Parts: sequence; C-alpha cells; structure tokens
Amino acid sequence: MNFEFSDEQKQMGAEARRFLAAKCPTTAVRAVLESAEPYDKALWAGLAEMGFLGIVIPEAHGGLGLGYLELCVIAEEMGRALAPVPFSSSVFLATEFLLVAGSDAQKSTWLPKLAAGEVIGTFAHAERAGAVTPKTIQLSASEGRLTGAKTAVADGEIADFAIVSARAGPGSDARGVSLYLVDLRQDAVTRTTLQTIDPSRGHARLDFAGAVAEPLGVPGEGWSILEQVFDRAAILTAFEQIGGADRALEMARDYALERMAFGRPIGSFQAIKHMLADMYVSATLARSNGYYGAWALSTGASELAEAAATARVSATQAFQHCAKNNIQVHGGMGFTWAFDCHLFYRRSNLLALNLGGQSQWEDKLIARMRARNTAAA
Amino acid sequence: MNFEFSDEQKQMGAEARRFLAAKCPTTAVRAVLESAEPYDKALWAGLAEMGFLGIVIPEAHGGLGLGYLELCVIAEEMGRALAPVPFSSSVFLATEFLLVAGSDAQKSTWLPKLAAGEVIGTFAHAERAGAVTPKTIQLSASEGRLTGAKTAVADGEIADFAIVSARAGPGSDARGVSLYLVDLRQDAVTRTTLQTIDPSRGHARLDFAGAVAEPLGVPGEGWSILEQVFDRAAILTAFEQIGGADRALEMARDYALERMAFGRPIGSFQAIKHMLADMYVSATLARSNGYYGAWALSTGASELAEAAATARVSATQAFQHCAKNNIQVHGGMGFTWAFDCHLFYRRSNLLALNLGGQSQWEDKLIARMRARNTAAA
Amino acid sequence: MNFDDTPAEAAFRAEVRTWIDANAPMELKADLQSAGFGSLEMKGVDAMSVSKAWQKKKADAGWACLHWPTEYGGRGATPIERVIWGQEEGPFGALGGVFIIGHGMCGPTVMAFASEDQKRRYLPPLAAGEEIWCQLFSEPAGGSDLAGLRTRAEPAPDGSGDWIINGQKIWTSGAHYSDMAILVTRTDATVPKHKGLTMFFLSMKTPGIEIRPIKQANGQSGFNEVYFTDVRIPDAQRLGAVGDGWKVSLTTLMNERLSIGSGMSTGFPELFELCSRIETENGLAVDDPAVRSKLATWAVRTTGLKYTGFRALSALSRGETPGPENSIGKLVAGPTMQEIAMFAEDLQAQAGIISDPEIAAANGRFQAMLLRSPATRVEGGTDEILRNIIAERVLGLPADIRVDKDVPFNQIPTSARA
Amino acid sequence: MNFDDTPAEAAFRAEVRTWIDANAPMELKADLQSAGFGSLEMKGVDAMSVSKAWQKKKADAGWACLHWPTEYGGRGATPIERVIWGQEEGPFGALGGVFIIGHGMCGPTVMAFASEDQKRRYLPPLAAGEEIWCQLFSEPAGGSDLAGLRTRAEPAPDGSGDWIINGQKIWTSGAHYSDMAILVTRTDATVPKHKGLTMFFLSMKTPGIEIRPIKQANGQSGFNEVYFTDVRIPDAQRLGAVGDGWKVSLTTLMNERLSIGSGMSTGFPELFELCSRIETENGLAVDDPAVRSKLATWAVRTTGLKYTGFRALSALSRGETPGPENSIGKLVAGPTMQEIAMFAEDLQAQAGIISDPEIAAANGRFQAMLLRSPATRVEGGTDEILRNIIAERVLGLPADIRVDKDVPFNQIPTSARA
Repeated sequence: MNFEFSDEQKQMGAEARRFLAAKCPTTAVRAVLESAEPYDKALWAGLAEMGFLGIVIPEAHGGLGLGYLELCVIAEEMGRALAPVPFSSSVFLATEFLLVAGSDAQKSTWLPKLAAGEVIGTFAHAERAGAVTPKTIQLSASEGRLTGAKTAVADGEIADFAIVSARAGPGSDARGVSLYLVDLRQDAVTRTTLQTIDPSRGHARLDFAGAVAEPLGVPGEGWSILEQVFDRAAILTAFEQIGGADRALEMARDYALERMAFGRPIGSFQAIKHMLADMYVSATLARSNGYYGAWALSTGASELAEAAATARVSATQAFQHCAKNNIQVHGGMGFTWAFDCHLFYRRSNLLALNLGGQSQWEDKLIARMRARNTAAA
Repeated sequence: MNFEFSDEQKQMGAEARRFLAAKCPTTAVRAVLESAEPYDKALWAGLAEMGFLGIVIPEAHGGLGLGYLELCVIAEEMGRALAPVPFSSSVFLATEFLLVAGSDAQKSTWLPKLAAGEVIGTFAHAERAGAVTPKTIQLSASEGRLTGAKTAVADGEIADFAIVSARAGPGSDARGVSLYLVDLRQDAVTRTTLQTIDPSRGHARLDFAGAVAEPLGVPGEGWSILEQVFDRAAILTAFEQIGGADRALEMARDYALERMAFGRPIGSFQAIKHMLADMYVSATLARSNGYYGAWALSTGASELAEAAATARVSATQAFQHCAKNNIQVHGGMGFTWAFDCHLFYRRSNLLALNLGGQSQWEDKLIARMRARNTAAA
Repeated sequence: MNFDDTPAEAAFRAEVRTWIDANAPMELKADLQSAGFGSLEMKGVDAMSVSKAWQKKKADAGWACLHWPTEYGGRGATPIERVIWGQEEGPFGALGGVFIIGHGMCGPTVMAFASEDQKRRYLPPLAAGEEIWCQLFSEPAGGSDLAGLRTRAEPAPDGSGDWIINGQKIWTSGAHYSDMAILVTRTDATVPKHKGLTMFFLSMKTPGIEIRPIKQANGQSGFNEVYFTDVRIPDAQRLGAVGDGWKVSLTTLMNERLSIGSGMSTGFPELFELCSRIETENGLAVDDPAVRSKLATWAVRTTGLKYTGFRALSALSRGETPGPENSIGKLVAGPTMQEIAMFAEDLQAQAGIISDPEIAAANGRFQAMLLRSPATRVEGGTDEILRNIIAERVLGLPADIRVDKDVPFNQIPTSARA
Repeated sequence: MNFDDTPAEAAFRAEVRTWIDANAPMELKADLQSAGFGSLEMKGVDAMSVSKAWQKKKADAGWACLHWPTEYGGRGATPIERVIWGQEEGPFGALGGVFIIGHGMCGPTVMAFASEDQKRRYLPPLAAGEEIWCQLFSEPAGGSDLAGLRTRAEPAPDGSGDWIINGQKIWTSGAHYSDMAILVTRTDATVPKHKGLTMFFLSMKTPGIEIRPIKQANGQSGFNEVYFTDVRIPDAQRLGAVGDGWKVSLTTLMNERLSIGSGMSTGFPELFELCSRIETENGLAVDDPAVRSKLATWAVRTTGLKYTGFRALSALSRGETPGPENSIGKLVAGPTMQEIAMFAEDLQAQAGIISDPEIAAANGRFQAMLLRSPATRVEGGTDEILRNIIAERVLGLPADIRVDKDVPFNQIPTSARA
C-alpha cells in the first residue's frame, strides 16, 4: 500500500509553495481583482520558467514529461495561492484537449508554446445559463468556419486559441457536437469582458462571425472527447479546490486562536471549535477522494470516470464549505474587502461552476457507479 | 389577523393534556410496546367518553360536530403523549374516508360507532416496499369480492373494518383504482401481526381471499379520493408530529439542565445549547406551517393540497430532528430501553412513513406550487 | 383562525391605503420593487432626497413613527396599526431605510433617557427625517462581545463637566449621512466591563470626528469606521447615569425595528421563479426531482417564517406581546439565503459566474445574493449568537461560562499570547 | 501512488492467506458475512465457543495479538502486518469481537503497568482467548466526563494493604462473560478529579460483584451495569501508583483497537444495492435524480473514509505513524449511517416500518440500522466530544473552559440545583 505522493512529488509541491509564497501573495491576487489587468503576467512568466506549464507535456514537445501526480501537486499549490493566472484554462483544458484528441500537427504547433507560456489556450463551451447539454450547443460550424457565441469563457480576453464545441449539422444530440481549434487572434472573433463573481480570474464572451477553425479530433465525437477531458480537468481542479479549502481552514483556525471575545480566544468556544472541526472533516475527505482521482488519472485506470466525479463532488463541497465558514469565523471583519476571506469565497464558487455545477457531477457519479455495478453483475 | 387557535380550542387542548397525563403516561405506551397487547383499551374507552373520537363527526351521526381546528388541537396532544391507540387509523383515515366519499348508508352505519369507539376503522393500501403508486395496487376487486394482500396496515390486527384500495380491471393507472369498505370480521380475511420499528402501534398484514366488500365512493375515482383524504390526514398527523417534537425538545432541554458533566450542566456547553436551539427552530417552523394547514383544512381553502404538503414536510422534518437529537443530548442513557427517548424516536420514524415518505411529499409540495403558479400565470 | 382584519383594523387599513394612494411617489414604485441587495438604486433620482421627501410628507400628515407619542412627532398608534401601515406602505417602505436606525434604536433611547426639552427638540425632526441619526456602538475589538468596547470618555481637564472622547467605532451604518448619533463609551476601565460604560448623544458635525467608509467583501459600502480624537461632549448630552451605559444600550438594542410580520427574505420565491424558466439535464428545473427535493426544504422554511410572523401579528392584534418564536427569523433566513444563492448558481452552471445584471439570469440577483449573504449571517448577531440567545432566553439554558465576569475591564486578556 | 504491497508485505500476506485457507472455520463464513448490527448470530452454533476455538487455534499457530511480544503470546509483528492479517482474516475477524476490549485496551495496560510475573501469568491466556477481559471505566455520573467517576477504593480497615471497592460502573461491554477486568477507582476525593484516581485489575469472580445487563433502546443487550459492594482487591493488583489512575487510563484509551484501514461502515453499499432494486414514483430509485443527489453526498463520504484509511495504511507501510486524519472516522460514519437508514426507510415508504428480517426489504437491515445508529453517535465518544478532539488535538484550538479544574473532586457541583 503506497497511497501517497512520493517524496520527490512532495518536494516539488514544497518548491511550488515557496515560489508562490514569494510571487503570489494575496496582494497579487488583489492586484488582478481590483484592476482591469486580466491576469498576473509576471507570475505567469515565472511559472513557465519553473516548467509548471508543461508538466505532463512530453519532452519532445518542450514539456517536462512528468506525470499527473506531479501536476496534481502543483494544482493544489495554485489553488492554495488563488493564483490569478490562466493555469486551469491552458493546462487543465487546452493542453488536455490536445493530448487527448489533437493531431500530431496540432500537438507540434501548440504544445511547445503552451509549455513555454508563449500562448494561452482555453475551452469555449457554454452558450447560456443552465446545464450545458448537447442540445444547448447551437454555435454552428460550416465549411471550417464558426458562427455563434460562447459565454463565461475563462481567460477568453487573453487566450490565443480556444477549443470550441460546435454543431456541424442539424439536430440537437451529442453526435452532432464536434470540437474545433480556433485561433482567437482573428477579426472574426470579438471578445467582451464579463463581470463575474470572481474578478481575480478573467472571463469573456466570445462572438464568432465566421471565424476560421480547424477540427480537433474525430468530427461527431466532440461530446465524448470533452467528457473525457472534463473528467481529467475535474481531478486537477479538485486539487486546486483542496488547496483552497486547506488554506481557508488554516486562516479560520489562525483567526480563532488570535481573536479575543469575552476575555478569551473565540477558538475556545465550542460553536467555533466544532465549525472548524467540521471544516477539517470536509477538507480531509476531499483530500482522500482527490488522491483516489490522482491515482486513477496517473494510471489511466478504468475507474477514472467514477474517480473524477468522486473527487469533484467532494472537493467542491469542501472548498465551498471551508470558504463560507471561514467568513463566518471571521465575523464582520470577514466581510470586509480588506480581509482576504472573500477572495477564497469567490474562488470557491467560481470553481464550483467552471466544469458544470455540483448537481451535474452528483448525477454523473451515481450514473457511473450504476454502470460499473451493472457491468459487474 | 387571527392566526391562532381560539381560547376555547386551547382550553380543549389543555383538557386533553390533563386527561392524557393521567391516563397515558409513558408507562402506558411501554405497556403496549412491551406486550402482545395491540393497543390501550382503557385509554381508548376514555377517549371515546371524552368525545375525542367524534370531534368532526356531525351530531346527527353521534359526533361532537366540531371543526378541524378542534381536532388539530387534540391530535397534537395525542402526539405529545405517544398515545398507543388507533386514533389516526380510525379518526384521520377511516372517518375521513367516510366523510369525503361515504354513502349516506355507510355514514349512518359506521360514523356513530366510530364516534363511540365501538368500532375501529383503518385504511389498507401498500402492497410492497417502495412508493405506493397506482401501478403497485394489484389487489383485485371482482364482483364485490377482494383478492390479494395489503401490508403495513395500521391497527390491522384490531380494526373492525378497513377502506381498501383495489384494482377492478386490467391496467396499471390511477383510473383503475377503486376503494372498498370491507368488514374485516369475516373468514376470508386473514390478519398477520407484523414486527415494526414502533411496536407501541400495532400493524398487520391483511390477506383477502375473496372477501366481501362494498364500493366506497365512485368506482375509478379511488386514487383521487385517497389523495384528498391523505391531504387531510397529513395535516392532522402533522399536529401529532408537532406534539411529539415539542415533547422531545422539552425532554432534551430538561435533561440538559439537570445532567452535570465537567462540573456544570451539559446545557451550558454551546454544542448542546446550539443543538437545542436548532431543534427549537425546527419545531417552531413546523408549528407555524401546521397552523397554515389547520386553517386550510378548517376553511376548505383552495390552498388545502399545498398547505397539507407544507405541513407534512415541515412536521416530519421537525419530529425526526427533535427525536433523534433528544437521544444525542441524553448520550448513552438516551440509548437505554429504560429511558423514554427511543419511544419518541420510534414514533417519529413511524409517522414519517405512514402516509408515504418525505420524498414523496416533497415532490407533491413542489408539484402543487407549480400548478398554482401555472394557474395564476 | 383566519387572516382577516378586525373591523377596527380594517378601517385603519382603509384610511392608510387611501392616503398612500393619494400621496406616495408612484413614479418610483417599479424601481423600488426590484431593488436588490443592500443598495437602493433608482434611475435618475437621488435616493436620499426622495427618501427625505417621503418621510417629511408622512410626518406632516401624521404618518411618521406611528407608535411614538404625538408630542414627539408620532401618532400614538398601536403596534398592530404600525404593522398594517408597513403592509400598506409596501415598496415605499424601502425609502425609510436610512431612517431605520434613528427611528428604531436612537429615538427610543432618547425618549427614555433625555430631558423633556431635549426630547421636544430632537425627536420631531428625527421622526420627520429632517435629521438622520446613527448609533456608535460596535468596535474593532468587540464584535459579538459588544460590551468589550474601548472608546474612552474622560472628564475634560478644564473642569467644565464636559467629556472628552477618544477611540474608534466600526460597522456604523449611515455615519456619513447622519446628523446626530448616540454613542456608548467606557468611562471606567477599573470595574467589570458591563459596569464602566456611559451613553451620550452628539452631533456628527462635532470637531474631532472622522468618518471612513468600509468597503465590504461584495464591493458595496454601507458601513463606516468612525474615529474620535478629543471630541468634546457636554455632560447635558449624557443619556442615563455615568456607568449605566450598558443598561441604556440594552434599551436601544431591545427597540430594534419591529420586524414582526415583515418576514425576512430567504430568496425562495425568486428561486422558484428561476426554476420555472431554467433547464437541467432532466428538463425544466422545477420538474426535476432532484431540484424539487431541495426546493421543498427551502419552501417550508420560507412559509414557516411567514406563518411564524402571522402568529406574532395575531398576538399584536389581540393586544398581547408576541412570543419568542420571532427570534428564529434571521437564523433561518440567513443560511437559507446563502444555500439558495449557491444552488441558483449551480442551476445556471458555467454561466452562473456572470454577475453583470444586464446579462446574468434573473438580473444577477442570485450572484448579488451569493456575495451579500455571508454578511446576513453576521450582522446584528451571528448565527452563533442567535443560537445562544434562543438557548438562553427561550429555552432557559445557562449562559456560557464567563471568564471575564467580575474582572476589571483593564485586566481582561486582550491577546491569546498574553 | 499505488495500492500494491511491498514484496515483504506480499510475502506476509501469502503466508497469512495460506494459513487462513487451511484453518479458518469456512462453514461459518456465510453467516459471518451477513452478520447484522451489534449482534453476532449464527444458526445452530454457540457464538462464544466458536469464537474461543478460533482464537485458540490462532494463538497456537502464532497468529493471535500479532503486535504483542512473543513472550506474552504475540508474534512481534509490525503494524502493517497486523493490518494485512485483518484484511485477510476478513469475515472471521467478527469472531474476535468478544476479545477486542481485552486485546486492545486491557492487555496493553497490563503490559505497561503489571509486574513481569503478572504479565507472564495473564497475557498469554488473554491472547489465546482463554480468559476474557473487560474494562470497568464509565459510570452513571460520568459519561463524556470520564474522570468524574465516583467508585471508591479505600484501604481495608484490617491493615492488610488490600483495597475495598464500592460503587457502580456502567456501559461495560461483555462484563457477563468476562473472567478478568481492569478497574479505575477514586482513592482520594479531596484533590482535583484527575488526581485522585487509581487503577486495578481483578477477577470478575471476586465476591461482591453484581452484573446486570442493560437493555438498549433497540432491544439488544451488549452492555452491563456492574455493582461493587465491599469488593476486596490485593494491593499487588494495583496498576500504576496510587493517584496515577488517570495517566494509566490514558494508556488504555490510547491503545484502542487500531481501526485504521478497516474503515467504518456507513451503510452506503447496502443503500446503493437497495436503490438498484426499489422503485420511486420516478422509476428505479438509482435512476431518480432526487435519489442520485443524496446518494452522491453519501458516496463521497464513504469513499473519502475508505481512502483516508488507505492513506493511514500507507504511513504504516512506510513505518510512519499515521496522521490525525483518522479521527474523523466515527464522526463521519455515525451520522451518515443514521441519515442513510432514514432515507432507506423513506424509499420503502409505508412498508418501511416493517422490521421483521424475514419480510422487510434487505432483510430488515435498514430498520436495524435505524434503531442502532443513535448509539454509534454516542458510544466511545459522542459526536460532540469527537469534534472537540479534532479541534483541540488536530487543529490546536484551546480546551473548553474548565470550571472543575483545580477544584477538589468532592467540591465539584453534582447538581444544577446545588
């Protein structure tokens, strides 16, 4: 039994933590939150230099050629630091789409630049409020050109290219959905910055007016590819959430030890102690479930889809729980702009939605358990 | 605004409480729980004498001819006392079925005897584990005779007659369900006592082997009639639950004041204080929602169906919550047979199921809200 | 059991309705009805001036501070009449937001402790909205522990009998637009904390007062910090005896706006409306069993609060004092609102992050609710303090163990490291 | 990151498996696998005698109390070897139920505090299941407050040095079938409560001991009350110094059965199985979105506990001490089991009340779970005590305020009315 990261992997995490402590204090997060700056360019360059943008990209394509366990460890640190950079868009999504479904040419073109941080990639998917289902994909693809709009695109303001889900023919089912790789630096693409619940991460609406696009993966298999990539991204995001949950718990614990009321630390009141104990429980379960996801992702186990939903549901619950109650432990001060609590609260709610909501993942988890049990029977 | 019981109604409740305190201490509940005795006959006779078995039965049929508000007040006291008698079967169900759908002859035959406590009536409905839906009703009716079985029939061991849901023809939809009134004192009916989670209330399986039966209400309208009666019974049962919840909360509060640990009453620890505060919240919301149900039932308002589901969902939550945490406040002693906590826990879980589970009522509540909103739009 | 007015109530309601129909600023009604969380925004008008205008109109016609005596600007109305007024005023009640603290907390305190001359001078303009009051209570070091305040009031060295104030207050609603304030200070740090406090009232224009708005986590600024540097207050503006400030404060706190019957919002009707329009993977959200189960839980909490309010109203209508059941309001509504906001976001999925009211579903109401709801669970008593209050005052459980009881204030530990 | 054994672990596992396959009572396997809540019932066999037979067989072959030194009847095995044994023993481990207290708590205490002669006399038969031990700790007046015990040990008046015991214990598992016991008593009531305690061991056949079974709320009787009337214990059977009983008790409590990796049951797999067979109004339960949402919540708690256990096992495998994360086990599993039981009943609707295993769905498992689960949330530490432990020992928060600290035991209030 060796259900733990290796010493080397832990060391890599410690290194990332030191780096982020220096380059990404919460003042750096606030700098993006409070300005029109869409991301922290210096931090992004630093991450590229550390090699963190190409951890799983093969060395032949300019990456480190390491595994997903290493990426999980880094993801946790990014989450802990609330890093205001397009890491999840470029690394969890764009890179994974290319690795899962990209042609050799596409890989050769984009992976080295992604690894070097020279380009930023993202995924453009939702078109309206509500669960994104095959029938809601209405952006149309015709003769290599895309027409329509995508909303809530992470890093849509700054991405150089995007993977875009589109419908190539009539109908409304999953088989009609294909994926396209689109260079966003063309006139037929209009970007509109969106105001969101977490301005420390930029989002935009993208309008495509006959934008040139090339297919990614087999046409008609778009939905199946994106489900695969979402599963992988869900595990990586779970580590981001685990990092955030842990930090929110620590903040709350530290404040409870320091803040005095009625002549004693508020952390000596059972109401606060038990709230923190419950946060610890959530964070611990999320971490353990995350490890299960990391194992499945790193080994390509057949349990991957189920493990992804497990990690996702648990991590979303934990980060939302810890971030919410971190404010509560801080009382009125926790609701000031000056305190950092709201940064975690905002991020926890952003990450709860960016790959589809908790309800959808709950449903997926049980559907997948059911499929496994049926197969086993 | 007069959203409160009248002084006369409250006085009737106080009278019932005094009566039950004298005639139905928890030792009386235990006497039924621990023996083969299916109910407390002396208490039942006493209730009949007080007139409580015929509160809403018209005076012409031997009842008190009072309203549902009076019955709600009495139901609360019955719940508080955990009265081990067939009150809900006879009064909330059998009587209501007769009032809603009985012929004049049926009313004349049975209502006076119900009011006097000379007969016990009940409703036989479920045939198997799982939500009772029209298609699960398979007991067949043919030429005035019933063949099949019903399970979990409250007071099935002692009831003199039952209203029985049955299917008169082929098919599996609601329109094929009709109701029958069956005298259970015939050879074609076999009763088998069932072991349940709350032996202080008797339940049985009833097997019908061509039992003679007469229709109740219009054939084919059985499902619609029973939904109406369930709504009425849900409100009355909600008051039983409210009474039980209040008593469980009081027990927990009293124990928390009295029990010492670490040199002080356990009720001075925030963990216990806040648990009790949350129980108070549940009980208060349930009472207020119950009042809404009582108003709707007593006025026959168009909101009755929605109010019934509201009262039911809230009261089930409150009684289960209070009974469960009453044990927790009592600690190890709360889990002994000798302490009364388990009596309330058992009853709370019995009442949560006897008219269908919480999930079903939640679904009904929103379906009914939706229907109202659609109608209003 | 019914929801009907008594004949007297019905007559009063008719009178109110007639006057409001004839006098209320109907042109603002639509904007007031859709006002969001924590801010009153109306296109093309200044919220403060229309608020003051409406209050003045009410006062001139005898409809301001209904339950106050007429000689101080009120109407001498019964509690139930005041509730009926509130029901009929409806959305226009939002125009009273800036006066709530003054009418609900400062006014009653002045009424109880000021001299007759002072009452006749200050209460009528307070009722008429001509002078706005705020309360200077909370401090950085004392959140839930209100009595742990440190702002000092010391006798002026010139022997005038005046007091000199130094210190800092926080979470003061409306300090920046207030004319007057009540202020609780520490006049003796050598006695236990509840015993060394003294209350004053003062003009917010007094030299030495500095007001700084607090930016909240959701970006709004409804509260302020207020700093005092050698602020001088005449002894005549003392409310109650020296050292009696805690008792006077309790008068203020117990006079919090009678929220009975108004019902705290949980956001449920708005969520239900959203669910009637948005789709999940199982079709329309309101028809999705998973959604229904959650909706039902919140529905019964919402109706439970509503009918709890009706029970309290009924007590008022009978001339009785409502029971303690109203203490559950914010404790239920606050967390429910937060749960509802999170679930509404969940239903919107990826696009749920968009907070721009022009684009987001339901005009961004749920995103605003998400960002505002943590404050609801803290302001005016945290969830934890409210549970303590229910446990102690309603259920009769013992108070928390008090390590600072009987300890001179200046010897109470102020740091965990001390 | 993998779930594989190291080569040494794999070799050990193979050895264990071979021995178990050749020696375990295979005829009991099916009954053991379906054993329910809180009772070990096997048709046609006496649970105690098969338990003792299996334990003796294990001891004879060197498989009893693996981590104990060989000279006391153990094997000197590593912690991870002990876990591997447990995994391979599987359902037969249930036969060890009656020995858990003795092996897990009494044995280590005897090992730490008894004389060498006593250890050689008592530990081997304890390991071999020839003598069963129980622990006499809890008392009616001290539940969560374990140190508040009142059973007195006084020097015998005859000057023999013996001790005379009077008082009452409660919640003693297996007192009625135990041969020996460890007992904590109060030898000095004039000092603070943790300081006046003394530990002994004794034969349960000692005159003056009376055992009464406690009937539990679910009708079972796994616990006892034990009364002491002038029970005499030689001073040689004292464990640790006079007045050191609390320290000795902590040794016992910290040696609670290493539950790591075994995982506490939440009832989730059984619920999932039920949902694959039972119908709601929306079809098969497992396909009902409302059911799925609830299942998902419990699923991730269940897997979370499982993988938390795996993390601890990995630490053991590396020769490290597992971290504090295992303290969450019962706190998560207990309430989850209760929620699951209630929901399983809800799915069964009206027929969910039937508890007869011959008739009820899933052999009445959920009805038994419903009635048993409240105990899980209390026994061995209430949910509230567990939260305190996590808050204090894991998160480093301060202990509760202790009003009885430094107070002589006989002056601690024993009644709220005092």
